[in-house]
Amino acid sequence: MTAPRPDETDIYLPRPATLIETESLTAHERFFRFEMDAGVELSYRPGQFLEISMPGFGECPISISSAPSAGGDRGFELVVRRVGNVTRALHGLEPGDRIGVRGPFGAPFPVEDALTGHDLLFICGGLGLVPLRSAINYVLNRRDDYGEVTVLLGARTPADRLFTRELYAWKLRDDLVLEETVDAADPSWGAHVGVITKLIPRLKLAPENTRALICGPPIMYRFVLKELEKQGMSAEHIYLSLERRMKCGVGKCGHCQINGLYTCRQGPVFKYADIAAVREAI
Amino acid sequence: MPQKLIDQSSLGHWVAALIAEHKVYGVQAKADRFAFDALTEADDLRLDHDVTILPPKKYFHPPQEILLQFDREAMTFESVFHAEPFILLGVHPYDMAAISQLDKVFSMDHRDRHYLARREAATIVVCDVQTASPEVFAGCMGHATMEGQSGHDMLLTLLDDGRYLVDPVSAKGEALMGPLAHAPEADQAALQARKRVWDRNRRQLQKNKLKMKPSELPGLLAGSYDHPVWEERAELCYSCGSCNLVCPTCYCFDLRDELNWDLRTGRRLREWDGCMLRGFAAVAGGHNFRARRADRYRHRYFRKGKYTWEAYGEIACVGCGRCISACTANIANPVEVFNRLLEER
Amino acid sequence: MPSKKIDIDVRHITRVEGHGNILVRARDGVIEKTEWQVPEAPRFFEAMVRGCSFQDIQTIVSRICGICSVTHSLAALKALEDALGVEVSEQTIRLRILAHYGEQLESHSLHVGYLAAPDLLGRKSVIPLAASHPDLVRTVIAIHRAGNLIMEKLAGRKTHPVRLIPGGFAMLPTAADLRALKHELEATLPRLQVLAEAVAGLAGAFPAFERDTEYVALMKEPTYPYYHGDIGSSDTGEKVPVREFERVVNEYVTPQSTAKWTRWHRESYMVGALARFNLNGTWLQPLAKATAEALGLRQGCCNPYLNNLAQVVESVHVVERSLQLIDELLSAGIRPETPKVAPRAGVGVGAVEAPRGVLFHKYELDAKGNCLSANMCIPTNQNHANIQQDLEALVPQIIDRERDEIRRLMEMLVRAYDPCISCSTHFLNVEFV
Amino acid sequence: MKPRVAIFDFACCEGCQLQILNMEEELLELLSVIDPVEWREAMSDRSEDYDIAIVEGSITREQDADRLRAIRERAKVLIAIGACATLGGVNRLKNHFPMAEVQKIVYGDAAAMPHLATMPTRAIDEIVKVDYKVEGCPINAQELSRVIRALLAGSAPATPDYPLCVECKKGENPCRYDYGEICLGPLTRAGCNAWCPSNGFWCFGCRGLLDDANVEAAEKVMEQYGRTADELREKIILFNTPREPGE
Ligand SMILES: Cc1cc2nc3c(=O)[nH]c(=O)nc-3n(C[C@H](O)[C@H](O)[C@H](O)COP(=O)(O)OP(=O)(O)OC[C@H]3O[C@@H](n4cnc5c(N)ncnc54)[C@H](O)[C@@H]3O)c2cc1C
Ligand code: SF4
Ligand code: SF4
Ligand code: SF4
Repeated sequence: MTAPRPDETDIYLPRPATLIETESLTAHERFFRFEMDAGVELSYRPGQFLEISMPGFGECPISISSAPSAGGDRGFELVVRRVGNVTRALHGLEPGDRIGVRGPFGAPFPVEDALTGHDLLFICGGLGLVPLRSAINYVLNRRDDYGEVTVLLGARTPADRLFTRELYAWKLRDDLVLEETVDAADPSWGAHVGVITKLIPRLKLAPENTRALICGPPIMYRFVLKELEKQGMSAEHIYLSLERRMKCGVGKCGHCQINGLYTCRQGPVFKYADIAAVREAI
Repeated sequence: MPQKLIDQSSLGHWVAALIAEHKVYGVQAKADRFAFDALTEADDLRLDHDVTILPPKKYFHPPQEILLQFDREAMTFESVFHAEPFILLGVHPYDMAAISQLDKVFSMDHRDRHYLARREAATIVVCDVQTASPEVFAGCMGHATMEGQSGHDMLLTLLDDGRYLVDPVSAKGEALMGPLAHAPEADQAALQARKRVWDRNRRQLQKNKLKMKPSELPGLLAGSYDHPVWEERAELCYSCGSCNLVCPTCYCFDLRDELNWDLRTGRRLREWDGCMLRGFAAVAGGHNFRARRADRYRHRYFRKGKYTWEAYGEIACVGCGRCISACTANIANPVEVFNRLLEER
Repeated sequence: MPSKKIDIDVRHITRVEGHGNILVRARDGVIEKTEWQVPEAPRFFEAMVRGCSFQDIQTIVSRICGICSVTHSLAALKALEDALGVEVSEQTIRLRILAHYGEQLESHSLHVGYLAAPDLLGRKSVIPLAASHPDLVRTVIAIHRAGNLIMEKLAGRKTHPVRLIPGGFAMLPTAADLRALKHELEATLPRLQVLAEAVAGLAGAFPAFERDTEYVALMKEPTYPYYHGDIGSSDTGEKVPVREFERVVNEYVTPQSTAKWTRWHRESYMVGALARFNLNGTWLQPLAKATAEALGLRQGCCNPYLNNLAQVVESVHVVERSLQLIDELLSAGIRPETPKVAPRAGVGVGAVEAPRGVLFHKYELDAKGNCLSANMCIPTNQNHANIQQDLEALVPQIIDRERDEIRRLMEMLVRAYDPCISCSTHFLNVEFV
Repeated sequence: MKPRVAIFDFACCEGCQLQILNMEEELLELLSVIDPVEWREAMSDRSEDYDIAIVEGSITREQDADRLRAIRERAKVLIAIGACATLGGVNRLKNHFPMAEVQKIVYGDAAAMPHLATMPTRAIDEIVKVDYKVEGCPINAQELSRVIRALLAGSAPATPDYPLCVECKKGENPCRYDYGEICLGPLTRAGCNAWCPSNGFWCFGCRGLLDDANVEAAEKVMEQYGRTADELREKIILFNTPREPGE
């Protein structure tokens, strides 16, 4: 152990950022674009998260939804579901308002190494699209580095779909396959109805060359993984982003442990092979 | 460094001199138990204590502390560090071992300046155990003495002849030696006498007997995830977290904000938390990743015997026995659980 | 000329503890009705404690009243110890008395400073006083805090004590606690002088109303007792042992009344600070005596409005006595004691002086120490008949004044008694006109 | 504009309101951010126009239930303070007896008079919707202060959902079980900083039992201390008499 250096950063000290743009996506979810103060850059990777401070209300981990650009970024995008104190306060912000930011934290999707050159299958349940959108856009920005790109998307109802304009744009691309399903449709719904797992067998997967990236509600993983295994995919080629209760974001507070693993440090993105035997993981 | 031999009355004078010049915390009686508290009278120091209700970790990782102050209009945050130097008198070797574990936790990777500032400000005087507590098993865990351990600044040992061997082991420890300049130096006989105290403590601090080497625990637990003991014992568990909170190696915490009356400025607090508490792993939407008492009960033992080993190379139990007496349901004894796993492997 | 009609109907008089109503109906100067009513919801404590263990009784009955919870606990403990044949140590008695002084100081300063002072200064509450008389308000707060601090250090908290248990204390104060208290109380004496001077300056605001009254309080010469003593009356020299309190209070239910009333030698009697002062004033501490003189308060006073002055005098007295007690305790040293109380069957009575007057508790226990029956007779109940008598005497003297003024003087009179209506273990519920 | 706050009381000892006055100097700070418009114990002002109603006490008569409903109608936010309001308090002990008997015990022969009618004690949320609760008998002024500051800032104050032992341990108290006493700490909602055990006395549960209080475990554990499940239940009912008889 060595003494703290006066110039060493305080890992709990947020840095201010300003809200540039915000938009309601659904009844409960809102989109935000923030910018760090001039001179401050975040260098983040897809799949990482930030600890967002609303002082007086608290702090909570939120995934970065934007794709990083080549250098560092001042700006970043979030999507926040209103569930409690911090998230409710965030929903009350207007452009020009400020927040505190710590991070980025956590292990990203290996978009730069393990994923390059492969077919990519993104499986997003509900809010799971939020971190995966960062990876999807990252890939689309470097489309030639990857093989086939398929995005499976599940939502509870059509009204719960996030980023509808962006989804429409993806739909129009011929270098990306987007398949959507909802649990409960309304009369205007033209795509699939039912659980997201049902979409998997319909894909013409090349299991050897495919890499899957998954994020969704806790109950989704087990069924999706079973289906992917059935399709012959190896646990080595599946990446999951997991959510846990989290306070510090830096591997101290203990809340996010999955058995012995810290979601904030070894995760939130895990290779399935690394956690297949970890009992609390899935 | 000079090791000195002093009698009880010189010890008293020395402590009085320390109190006069420094902020000193020492073990004192609390009702019919013991606790670390600010020391104002040398006579109040109880080096003969068996165990303190809370471990000395409270001086490095307090039950509640302010991490930051903020102003939500200006959106400014200011770190609050506590760096006032202090002396901690009477830490037992097993508690020192636990502090060394916390040192690892808070200095690996993301370094925690709040912890480190308090730690840096401390001069730790360890005292060899004079009275074994009813539940202690530090002897089984390898933490009955300071042999092979470090992190402290000075070691006091009461020898059988009633004198104390004062052994400064760091520059900070040596700085406390001033008033003892004229005390006689410890000779070989005294060091031998200390060895005897250590040998005796290794044998005596085994009120509960662990039937295996601590290093076998990770392997034992690896095969015990589905053992019936978790369900059986957790039936009586209150999920009260007492076993977490009194543990010298537990460090989990919560963060919380509080506003001042101006509703603009406030502070971010860090508070002890515990993995045995029901909401510890609950997330928005109501999902709880360890919803059942048995899930949480098992998690604690796995953290003690396996997970912390994997992350830091340490068994997160030093054998202080505090959780055993703190558990009102009498189900938190790690030795009982580990021995049973061994027997029913 | 239309006939002058006065209808006063104060539903829930404010700045008192609990709910009370004042009702006056007069036609052309003829008073048809003057009534003091209590619509407080009854709580039935005597029923609630039945079957409860002697160990839990003080926990329950301290909840009779938030403002005199230490007093209720002490009355209960004395009664229970009487029933169980337990003698407590001298140290316990000293510490209990000290805790009890804390409550007197807290309650009196609350009453004089927060509840009555607005009347004297023509305000509706203490809140505007914070702006108009900030120094006075801060002085009152500091005095009030000192009273609370005594209770916190001795009884464990400001309200509903937890350290006061049968046989002694669940936890004792440390010498450091007592020294800190001493420090605070020494600073309180000059603050009380400031308060006394302020009150003296407002003496003109107290109405000059007198009615010959029987005063009742605990007496134990040569002391000014709150914890010890027999029951004495200003009407006779007789001293009635506490065990025979039922002979004094003579509780009765009147058809027109809202509560069980009490009477001894006359239609009604008064308990509280003024009663204690009239009976025991000779034994006040020197500064308290000087304060009484400065306030112009003399023994034999029968103006109920001046109960507030007696409260100020008593505040000084309890601080002086507390300082002495603390010195005695510190020089004797606090001895660790573990109360050990064994259950047995018996009946016991306990009496102490609440800030508002003498309080009686009586319990009958079975062999296991569980409560078979209970009776509590609280000071405000003992004062109700007297409030009624005072109002009946007051109204004819002021009936020619403006309606609001009549109302104000009546409210102020009731408030002077510092009634503690939520203590209403006995109160009945009435239909209103 | 400062929120208009009114404070009301029903059957109780008014000790919780007293805790507001006991805030001492901090009371002045409270008054700088709220506008008290009615508070019978401390003020003569009255108002029917308020944003926040703070309600103390339990409901024991039909006319009080009506008054409470009227308060609820007018208030945007209703905060129940103290065990009487949140649980029924000690007042609920009387629910163990038939009401006629309760009246008889206290009033004797007069008990039959119609104006003595009383009904089983109920907590505030058994009559109207309660937005926030500040538990305890009495409440802890620090907690009320925190709740009010959070509310004024727009945050939803939460009560801990873990047992009192957490705070008791943080306070480094010797455990009451070490002295053979029955402490309700393991079953009781924290939030008071283990007020009673910190003063050498057992917890009697005035903050209410936890949603997942392991009462069955406690009943079994009693044996280890030479006590009985009945003794435990006698302690529990002091403040936690079940809402419906036999519940
Ligand atoms: C790595 C990671 C990434 C996340 N990304 C997003 C995202 O992009 N968008 C989004 O809307 N949400 C995201 N979340 C979830 C988000 O952190 C929680 O919804 C948020 O903490 C709730 O905070 P609150 O103050 O509004 O709610 P609170 O008022 O604190 O509590 C409401 C509920 O949330 C639970 N909760 C409290 N703290 C946490 C926590 N730290 N983590 C999870 N649950 C908690 C409580 O148990 C309670 O049930 C992410 C969580 C993690 C761990
Ligand atoms: S697990 Fe128990 S015995 Fe081991 S260090 Fe923690 S409190 Fe002490
Ligand atoms: S101390 Fe005992 S009852 Fe409490 S959480 Fe730990 S194991 Fe469970
Ligand atoms: S005294 Fe009560 S609250 Fe404290 S630890 Fe023991 S059981 Fe829990």
